[in-house]
Amino acid sequence: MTELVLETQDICKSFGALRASRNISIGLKAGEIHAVIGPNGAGKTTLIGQICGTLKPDSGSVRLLGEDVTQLATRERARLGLGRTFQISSLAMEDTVLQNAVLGALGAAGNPWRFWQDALKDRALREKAESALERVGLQDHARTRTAELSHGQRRQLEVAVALTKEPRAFVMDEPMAGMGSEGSKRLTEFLDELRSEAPILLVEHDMDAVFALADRISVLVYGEVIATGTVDEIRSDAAVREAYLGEDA
Amino acid sequence: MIRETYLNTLTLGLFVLIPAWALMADEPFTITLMTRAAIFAIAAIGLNIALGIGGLVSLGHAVFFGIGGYAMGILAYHAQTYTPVAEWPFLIDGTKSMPIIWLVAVIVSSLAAFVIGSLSLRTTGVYFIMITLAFGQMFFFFTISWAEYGGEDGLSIYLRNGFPGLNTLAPIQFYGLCLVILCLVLLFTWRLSKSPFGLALNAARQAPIRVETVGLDPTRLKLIAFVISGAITGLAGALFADLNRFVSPTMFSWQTSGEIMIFLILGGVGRLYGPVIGALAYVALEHWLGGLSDYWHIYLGILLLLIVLFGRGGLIGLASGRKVAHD
Amino acid sequence: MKFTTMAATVALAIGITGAQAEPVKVGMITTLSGGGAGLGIDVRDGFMLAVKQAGNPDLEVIVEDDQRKPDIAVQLADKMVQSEKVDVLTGIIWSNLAMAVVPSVTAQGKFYLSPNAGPSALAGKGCHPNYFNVAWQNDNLHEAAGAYAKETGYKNSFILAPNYPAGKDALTGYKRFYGGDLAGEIYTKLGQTDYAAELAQIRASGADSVFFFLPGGMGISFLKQYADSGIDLPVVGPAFSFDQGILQAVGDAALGVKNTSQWNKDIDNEANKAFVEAFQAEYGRLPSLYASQGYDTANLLLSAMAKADVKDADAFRAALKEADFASTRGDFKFGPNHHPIQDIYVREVIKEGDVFTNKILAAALTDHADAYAGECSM
Amino acid sequence: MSFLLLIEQVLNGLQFGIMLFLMAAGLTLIFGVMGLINLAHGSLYMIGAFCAAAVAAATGSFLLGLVAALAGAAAAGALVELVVIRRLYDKDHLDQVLATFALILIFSEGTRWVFGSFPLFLDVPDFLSGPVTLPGGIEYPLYRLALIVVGLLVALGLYLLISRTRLGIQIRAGENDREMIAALGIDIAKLYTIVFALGAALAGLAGALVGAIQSVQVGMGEPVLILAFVVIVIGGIGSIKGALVGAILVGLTDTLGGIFLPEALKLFLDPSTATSVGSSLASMAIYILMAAVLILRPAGLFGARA
Repeated sequence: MTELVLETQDICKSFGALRASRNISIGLKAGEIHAVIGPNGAGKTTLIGQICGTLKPDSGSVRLLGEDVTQLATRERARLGLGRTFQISSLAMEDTVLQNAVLGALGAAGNPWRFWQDALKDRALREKAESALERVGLQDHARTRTAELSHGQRRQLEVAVALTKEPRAFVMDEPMAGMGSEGSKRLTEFLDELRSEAPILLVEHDMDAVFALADRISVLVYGEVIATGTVDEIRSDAAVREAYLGEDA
Repeated sequence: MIRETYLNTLTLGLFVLIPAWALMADEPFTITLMTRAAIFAIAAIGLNIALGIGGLVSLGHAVFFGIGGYAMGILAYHAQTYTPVAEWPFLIDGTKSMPIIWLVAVIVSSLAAFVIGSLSLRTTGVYFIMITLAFGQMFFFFTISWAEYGGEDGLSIYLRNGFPGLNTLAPIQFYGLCLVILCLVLLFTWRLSKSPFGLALNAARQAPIRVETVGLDPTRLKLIAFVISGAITGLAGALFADLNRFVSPTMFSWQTSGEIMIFLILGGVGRLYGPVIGALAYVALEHWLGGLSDYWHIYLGILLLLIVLFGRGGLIGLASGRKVAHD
Repeated sequence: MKFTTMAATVALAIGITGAQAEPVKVGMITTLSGGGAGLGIDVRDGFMLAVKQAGNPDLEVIVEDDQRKPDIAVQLADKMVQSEKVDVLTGIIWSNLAMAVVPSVTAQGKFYLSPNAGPSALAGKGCHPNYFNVAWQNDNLHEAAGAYAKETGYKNSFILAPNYPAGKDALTGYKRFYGGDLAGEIYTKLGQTDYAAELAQIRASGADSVFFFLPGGMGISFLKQYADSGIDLPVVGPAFSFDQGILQAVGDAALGVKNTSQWNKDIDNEANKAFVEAFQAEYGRLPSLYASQGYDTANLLLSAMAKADVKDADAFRAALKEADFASTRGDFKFGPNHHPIQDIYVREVIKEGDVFTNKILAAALTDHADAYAGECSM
Repeated sequence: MSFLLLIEQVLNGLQFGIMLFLMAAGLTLIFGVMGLINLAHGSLYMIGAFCAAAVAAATGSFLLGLVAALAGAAAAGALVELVVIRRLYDKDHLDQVLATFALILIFSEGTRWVFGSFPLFLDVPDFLSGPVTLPGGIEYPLYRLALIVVGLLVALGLYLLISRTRLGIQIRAGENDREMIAALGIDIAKLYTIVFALGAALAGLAGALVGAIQSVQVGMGEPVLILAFVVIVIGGIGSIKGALVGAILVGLTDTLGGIFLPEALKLFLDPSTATSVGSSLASMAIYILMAAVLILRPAGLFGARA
């Protein structure tokens, strides 16, 4: 069995009576895109929270590159190589696109304790930021204020910021949401290439994108993984069809 | 509408032209007023780093202003009475030298800001406002009953402290000193706002989770901002004490915190020159309105209300017609 | 107003026959807004009444509001000295403001006449030839209260004051002349408004008398709550909680309380009668002790102006030192540290018609000087 | 220190705390429903006291004075809400702090302009004056007992208002979910004005009740305001229950701290130093309490949102 880059082992999380995660064990192998799908309220956001460190599981553990990171804070997991994009854009809206990208590069460099030199004139930071912007196709918008970007462009910027860190694994929370079909298509192509660089745990509603991209799919319903498998396996799984795709078996 | 850059240049120009005129017209009091404005500006620039860039609404910055003031008061008091500040663990003498006093003011207020910041940053929002206010009240009541240094009466220093090569008793020379410090602080803040630290802090205000996700600690960024902010406001406190040749617990009062905040908001939060314009405007208002009526606080209150309700972005925002500071 | 015309005539006569009239510019820094404005307004009104009566065209007065903030007071003092180029400053009500302003203005060669505050530092080691106190040294009224307590035969006083320098001076002053035992000694919070806890301690202490120094609103609160607590011990305090401005707010709770003051409206001398009458006619209210201090300050200044030119500092200082004016307090002279030597009386709060006021019972201390004069060398 | 004295001091702390509750309840209600920090709450306290003093002086009736305090403060509150406050709901805390700070300046100097610079007279009514003897032989002022009773009745009334009435449902809805109010078809603007006036009336009532045993003067509101903020922050902003617990905690800490700290320090220090240091510590005690609570529980004791 290949070494898993990112995995959860038996994690559980409850909010009062609500069991948002029930013994979830999923893994992300090198070079793959592993999609997590499920209806609204299935516990996808809670799962991501636990993987990225904003929530602590009640039990079970999270491992990144073979290391137990369950007790680590978000930023420590980020430093170990976890890149994340958000469902709702959480960029510095008043800042320019380039500034947001430089922030990502700064996080990768790990030393924000410089108070005098201009961050945007630091060659290393700038090159890293600009190449990330170029990869997502935002190089012409570097000086635009983030608040003025379109919804889809903000998604691209989210990905660019994550790229600056050259992460070992990505967690992407609905990167396609709000994108036009053209944008979705471009992003799909981009993610397709990206997987060779680092595997992607993709939470996504856009089924076309999921079926086009995913090597494996896990289906989450009521906090539980009811099935994991290849696209074809999931398509033909009776339980999934019933619980999620809404078709009578 | 005026371009913000022109407005800033104009403001700095006023800080040179008004005292120059006052010197020629033999109006030394105008120079004193301008010194006051320059010092308030420094204090508010300090707050601007925490509040404007870091988003930390501190209603306790009077603590640092007061610590700076008492650093000057205590050191100069011991120098004036020829008694040591401390004999144990080693002998510390008082001093009348401004550079040493400033250094002490900056170090002590940074330490205080570090302690207060570490504790207060566990909270957010209104709770943060209130816990900083609580620390201010603690210092206020402590100094009121600190009998060694005059308690509520405060400490009078008969002669202004010295700076090598200058006659600080001459209003214009002391003013020059304050203006140079103001410019240095402005330069530092400008660099800071563009630096990697400033970039990260700015992002930590707008989207802390984003900063966390790129692998940085927003709380630590804010803490360091709070320390730098406290140090600058502390330096202003030391200068203010030297301007008045007097310190008292009033410097620690919550109204002082409120006033520092007013300078900032009057001018424009988060803008480099906001605190400078705000402090100048406040001192001018205080001077002119105070001359018009005993009840001038009413007019000041109404003016502040109008600015909050209709003039987001403070005076700079009004003049330049732009709401957002950054570009 | 018979007296007004008379005084004006006198002043005019002096103006003609006296020393050559060099104009005198006076800067008054006092509290006219915010809490405590009542005291400043009284000082100002008393002062201006005397100025008006004198009708001396060579006297110019500039009045500014310090808002009871030391830094504003210092700023105004700078303005008076630097821009207005005044010769004499006066008006400050509060000790902490006086400490902020007086040393620096006297060091710059200006005269300062204090119409109210008298911190011990300025009476002892920090005394200055150009500083004259026309009211009292801060301890004086408390000392008189101590003397009165001793004379009345109190053996076990409970004493309290706010926890700040003037409060500590007050208790020290009382103890200096009292000599009996203390049932308790409490420092309360500055600005405290609820004294339930202190009253419970007083009740439980077995004291035979209570001395308190709680200026302004603190005293009003204390007296009202004391009256309501049912504690039936005699109370004594300095005049500050019983002056004309405050008494009406205290009401019945103050009736019969003994307090010490260097002035009262019934002190029997011509100057005082004329002052009380003129003040009421001018402002439509009874004068307070602060008003009398302001009035005396102005008259002291006018008397010195009649004798010497203010530009001749030594002569003017000597003229001030003579204190050759008709004080509302009767006999008034300066000690070696330029602080008053005067009688201090015990007064009792009474009701005249609908108005609460004081009447003099007896002198508590006669020709009393302060305890710090010995430390002053000038 | 005898046991009886201790009981009496606890009563004093309780009474102080309950008066603070009247202030804090309004503050916390306004924050809970509208999300507004109102620094001018102390001014409404002052307005209540001045209305009561003016009306009591004119009519000779303390009760009419109380009615005037309630009405005057509520009217002033409603007016301020309509003219100024409602423009602040959408703004951030910083703007709210500044605008209501400006209101303090306007109210304080305005009151001084109308009533002059001297304190006003307001006394305990005859039927409540003097002490009563409690079981155990404690002599305690009747008026202070009445304050405790009135305060507890107000607390009970607030509880009933919020749990049993239509207005209460709307208030709770406002605290939990702003969108729900609109969905319920409630006139939000009117609800806000009513809540603000209610908070103002409570502050005015406190001002009048306390004014009878303290000094009715300009600036009387600010020290109480700060204490009320300490109370609601300790209790958890937005929580009425928190305000009650916080108020009593602050009242007891302040009262008992002032007595026991100097006594305790006398064990280590000479008496006059102990008195002086002890009273310094006592005046800092509630702020230390507040900082400690916030450090341990950053959203206060009963705070829902951080």
